[in-house]
Amino acid sequence: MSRLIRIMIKLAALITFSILFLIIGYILVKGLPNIKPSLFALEYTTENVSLFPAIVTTIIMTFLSLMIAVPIGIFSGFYLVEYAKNGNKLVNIIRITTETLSGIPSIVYGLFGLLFFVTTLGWGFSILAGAFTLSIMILPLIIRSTEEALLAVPDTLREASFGLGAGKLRTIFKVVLPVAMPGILSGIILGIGRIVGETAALIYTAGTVPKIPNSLFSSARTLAIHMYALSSEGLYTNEANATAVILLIVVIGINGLSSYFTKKLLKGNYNG
Amino acid sequence: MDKIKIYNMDLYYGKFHALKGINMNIEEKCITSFIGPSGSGKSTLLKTLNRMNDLIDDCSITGNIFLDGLDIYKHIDVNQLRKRVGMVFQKPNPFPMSIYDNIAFGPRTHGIKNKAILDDIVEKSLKDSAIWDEVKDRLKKSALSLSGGQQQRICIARALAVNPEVLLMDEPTSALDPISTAKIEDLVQELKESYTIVIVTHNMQQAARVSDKTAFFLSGELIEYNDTETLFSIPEDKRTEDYITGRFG
Amino acid sequence: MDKIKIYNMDLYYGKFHALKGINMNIEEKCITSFIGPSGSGKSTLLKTLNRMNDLIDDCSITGNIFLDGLDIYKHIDVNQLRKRVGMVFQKPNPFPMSIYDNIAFGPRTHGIKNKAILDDIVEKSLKDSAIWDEVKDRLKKSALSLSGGQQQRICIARALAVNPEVLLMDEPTSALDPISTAKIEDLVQELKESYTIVIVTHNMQQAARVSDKTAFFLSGELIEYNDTETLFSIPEDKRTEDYITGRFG
Amino acid sequence: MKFKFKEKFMEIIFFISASISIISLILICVFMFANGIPAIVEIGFFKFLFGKDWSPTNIPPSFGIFPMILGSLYVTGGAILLGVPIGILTAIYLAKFCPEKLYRCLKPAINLMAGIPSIVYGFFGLIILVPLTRDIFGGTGNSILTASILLATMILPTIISLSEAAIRAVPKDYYEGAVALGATHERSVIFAMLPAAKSGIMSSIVLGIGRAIGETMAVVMVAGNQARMPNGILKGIRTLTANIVIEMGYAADLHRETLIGTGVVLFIFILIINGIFSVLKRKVV
Amino acid sequence: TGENKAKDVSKDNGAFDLENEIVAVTREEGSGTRGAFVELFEIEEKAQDGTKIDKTTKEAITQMKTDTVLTTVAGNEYAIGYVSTGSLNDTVKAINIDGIAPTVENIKNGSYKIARPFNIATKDNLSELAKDFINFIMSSEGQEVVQNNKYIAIEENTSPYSGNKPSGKIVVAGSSSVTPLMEKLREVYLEINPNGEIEIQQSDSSSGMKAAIDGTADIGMASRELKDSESAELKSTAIAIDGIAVIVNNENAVENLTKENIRRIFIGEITKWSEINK
Ligand SMILES: Nc1ncnc2c1ncn2[C@@H]1O[C@H](COP(=O)(O)OP(=O)(O)OP(=O)(O)O)[C@@H](O)[C@H]1O
Ligand SMILES: Nc1ncnc2c1ncn2[C@@H]1O[C@H](COP(=O)(O)OP(=O)(O)OP(=O)(O)O)[C@@H](O)[C@H]1O
Ligand SMILES: [Mg+2]
Ligand SMILES: [Mg+2]
Ligand SMILES: O=P([O-])([O-])[O-]
Repeated sequence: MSRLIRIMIKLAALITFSILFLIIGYILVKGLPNIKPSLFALEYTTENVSLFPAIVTTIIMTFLSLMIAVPIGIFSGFYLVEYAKNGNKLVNIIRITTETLSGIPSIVYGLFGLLFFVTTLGWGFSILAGAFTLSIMILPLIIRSTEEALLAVPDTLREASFGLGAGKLRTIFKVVLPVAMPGILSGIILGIGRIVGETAALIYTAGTVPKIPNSLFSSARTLAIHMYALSSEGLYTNEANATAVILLIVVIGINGLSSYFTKKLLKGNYNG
Repeated sequence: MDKIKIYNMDLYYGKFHALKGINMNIEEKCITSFIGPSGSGKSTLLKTLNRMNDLIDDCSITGNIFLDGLDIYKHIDVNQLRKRVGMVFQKPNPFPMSIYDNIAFGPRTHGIKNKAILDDIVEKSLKDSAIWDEVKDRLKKSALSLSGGQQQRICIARALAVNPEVLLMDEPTSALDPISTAKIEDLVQELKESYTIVIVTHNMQQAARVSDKTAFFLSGELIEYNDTETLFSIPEDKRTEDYITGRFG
Repeated sequence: MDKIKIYNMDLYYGKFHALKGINMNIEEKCITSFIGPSGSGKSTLLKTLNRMNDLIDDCSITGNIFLDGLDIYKHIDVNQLRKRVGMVFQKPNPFPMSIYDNIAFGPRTHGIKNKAILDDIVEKSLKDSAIWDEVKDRLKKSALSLSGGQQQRICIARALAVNPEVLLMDEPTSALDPISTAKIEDLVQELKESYTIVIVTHNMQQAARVSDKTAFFLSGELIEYNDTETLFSIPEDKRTEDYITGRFG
Repeated sequence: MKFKFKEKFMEIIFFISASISIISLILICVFMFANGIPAIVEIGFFKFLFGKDWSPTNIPPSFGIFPMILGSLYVTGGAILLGVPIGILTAIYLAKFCPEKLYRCLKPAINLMAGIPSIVYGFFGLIILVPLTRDIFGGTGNSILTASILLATMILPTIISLSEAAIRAVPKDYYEGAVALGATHERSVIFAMLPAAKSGIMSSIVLGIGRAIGETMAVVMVAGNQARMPNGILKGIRTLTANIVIEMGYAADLHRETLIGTGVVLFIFILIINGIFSVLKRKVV
Repeated sequence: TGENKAKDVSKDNGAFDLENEIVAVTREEGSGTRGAFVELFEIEEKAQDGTKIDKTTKEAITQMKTDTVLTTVAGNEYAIGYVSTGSLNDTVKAINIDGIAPTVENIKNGSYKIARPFNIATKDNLSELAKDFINFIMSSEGQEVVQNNKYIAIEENTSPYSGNKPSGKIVVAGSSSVTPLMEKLREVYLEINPNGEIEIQQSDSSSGMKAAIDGTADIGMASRELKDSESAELKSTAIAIDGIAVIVNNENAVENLTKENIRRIFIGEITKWSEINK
């Protein structure tokens, strides 16, 4: 029995990581030979098909979206778990709605963003419209992972804190949050994944201009859109493959940075 | 003088009637102990005194509890209440942070930031709870690496660090050895000078040793409440007598 | 006859020397109690007997422990060891499942699937741990909804359900009221007929009451180990005497 | 006083955050429903939902999405069947079986997996998986099976990350309790810790299913996208989301609205799945 | 014509097997490429009463982009599909139709008939820069760019560009098929007129038209004819012709198919390569 369990667990892990390394291998084999200096030119032309502006945009887009979605998402999680009474109908409605929305294809978010941010609010195709749309898209993910992480914190810790006369706020920020942070972080990382990999929602909101943006109201394209745009007519397949490699590196970088910052943040919290 | 008055209190967990028509007054600067078999509602009543039951969703309460004449459910801010009415729990529950930060948590909560003052409070609280010598060299280590008994004493130190008026202790020594227990008992006696103390205990010797008044609970009812000496020597109720003489069950 | 032999054992948590040169034999079908102040290493030694310390990363052990003459680190499969040497913990830790499933967990682990047999085991174990009457109507309810004392008795029942040869108990009654405690103590006496029992306790009365042999620990050392009567009446070591007479500190 | 003000103030901030979340979620819903419902009404509820012919550009057009409803069911079902067990087992591996050193490599790898864009998965599927399944199982390769495998791969990071976090959050008391009963490491983890992590694992599955249903860019490349009734897992199929993304770019007027109406159907679809899950969750206490 | 030179070897060694089913790869309903393809091959049946039915077999694999059609056909020996001639590359083989190759000359001289226009659409009150840019596109310089990129120039107006190089900024948005050409046009134009700023938003034909209608874009791009609702508000101009090539896998020996064969393959009447020419 135990052997069977162990074999199954190891087999599953083996499958997961084989597929993963197969994908990474595929990306590298296809992409590495096509990486050349001209891809990193400051300005995009149809000759060099530079992906440099897209790198800059990806980083800006990710952090802007996280800056909007992470606080709102975590705070919403706080509200749902720590403030709203359990069995509260509203909480259940929100929970079900967030989970349901996580299954709506991103193109629907894109069309919504187009109608609301781009047209109604008059922001035009812009990084800002893109970031807001993406934020709405990843909110459910962050809210849910925050909720789960908070629920997993033992109540004895809350009791201890309340018992010392600490208010809710202090209890949440100083006791509960540090314990819950790893869980929240994994939600954030999944969110980053969606931001970095998103295409459909951004085409309709941030646009596809291959330039380094000079304001939040400029249109610009992320690496994923760059790749999509390059590949779609079958004209720049090699460059698209090279972009995938750079995309991987950027994802690793952004993930690393967010883990680093979360750890920093936590350290600060313990001594508060 | 009565520090706390409980008036006609009923408590339900959902439909389960956990406390039934409790009326009792708890005297100021005096040690009151709650005794009774497991499940009789001692912890529940204790928690009600600083409204820790608020945290349990399906817990509903009727009746009134007064602290210094003010209804704790109506006239006192709950955080202020809990600052004034501190608590030590049955299971040790140190925060997952360093020993120092555990003790400093309360004072910091109430606005003390000065490092020197905090250091003093931490040292004093740890000494008072008879654990200073064991941990003084590893104040920066996580409190979770300590043994059960040590953890519980950290929790007592943590409660003392906010200088409460009333101290609620739910079997605070159930995880301690006799020596630490004796120290805590001594400490409790000392604290009596300036604090009102309510202590839940299974150890009738302990109740007899430390407390001035004792309340005996059974199935959610307050069966008998009297001076400790009287209760243990000439109990009025047959059930109390049976319980304290071990003839019970 | 000796069930367990501990030979020249040292245990370190990282660099902290938690147990120092322990040599002792634990007799079969006999109750041995470990006493000593908090942090003296009682729980640590107890855990070593069924290799629960394996779970702690930086814990390293030298010396040997034999169960029925076989080295538990070399000649016995660790899961078989733990089946044979059961354990009840200091903090109640029922699984987050129904009361029934908690008790049935062990038997199921060891291959019992028949519902009728399981039912019998569950009922018998719960009765033996003096909690059957309180929970018989809610066996399908979560064990977490019980009070601390009730939870601990569930854990005792859970340990009994696998029919171990040796039963290690780490302050099993520290969360129980005197009546339940008395029941458990009686039970322990009964179990002695067929099991070897090691019990950690802070309650010297308990140690004196239930155990045949008592070991006194201090700062990781085994100070004195003798028949309970002898140890409590004519302790050989000054430190033991100081401790049991409460003069310690 | 200042203290109370801060408490109240932050509570209001939290409430506003929750409200912003709710409002934006409601806005999306309103947007979908306002655009989608009229089309569904115009076509006729039953004709839309249970019509088997999807020919939006014919004159007169025909808007039946039943094949796509089945398509989504099949592909998502396949992805769940493959992805959920592998995901949970891998999460268990990472949380409880993986050596510390290896973990430090594997964890970022999983995070990376979550960061690979759908279109990269799509190309991987089209170039590697499609020929592979064609050679092994036959058929064209652009099939329900391939789409399920690809989707299963894509939901792995969601399920693994969230389940792993849930398993790690389980207090070690449970594990110790089981081990002390003679249970092996494996048994203790599966039978004592998993139940304690149930809630977190369930929600990882729900989010994974959401991802599977909502995923488009990759599925579109490998599923074949035939808008007809499914006829075998080695044949292609079109999912609801694929239908939206494939045609949205060219659709106008009623056609466009039916596509958003398809989104509404998806929404209700997932709502039902979530409903089933929350009932399950309550039952399995 | 339409003869098969395929090696008829046994199925076992993985060589081309004529008995294998044909895998037809089509584009999505409403794609400009598909619209032109089904119309020109008479796969779409138009009746007098105004009904119009696209009879493309429901078994055809639908891909939503040119590149995935190319990849699918390149990865499947038995596949057949169609793409814009501008996107052809050597991973697949373009076949002759009724003996005529899909070359620029053949499209231009009208012997190869399978082509569709690239359109731009605008509202009435255009900015100076937009007007000037359109003038450039339609000028001989602009049309030369079209031709240099494997598309076919619009014959009419070929007078040279003579603008006043206005400054400003315009947005061009729409079809991804038109975008690569538009990017080239933009680059050449900006060399002539460095004062201007042109942003190209690549999405799809419908979004382009929508953007042009509500003013988010100055010029919309479409790879199809405008819908009635769109042409009510926009004026469209063809800026280039794009040929459509029928493609098969490089392993496939077929070099030439009749128009009728292709029609029957795509409506599902011919399902095996061996059935061709029967
Ligand atoms: N959160 C809860 N929900 C439902 N029932 C509860 C809850 N907490 C306690 N109870 C029940 O209320 C009764 C009283 O519990 P309480 O913890 O007050 O007992 P106690 O006297 O402190 O017992 P012990 O000595 O075992 O700690 C018990 O029957 C218990 O099962
Ligand atoms: N996991 C651990 N890592 C490091 N040190 C530990 C660990 N567990 C226990 N210790 C230390 O080892 C010593 C002995 O601990 P142990 O838990 O055995 O004491 P004990 O006699 O059972 O005390 P108590 O009566 O308080 O339970 C203590 O000083 C404790 O701080
Ligand atoms: Mg209690
Ligand atoms: Mg101990
Ligand atoms: O088929 P199109 O992408 O050219 O419209």
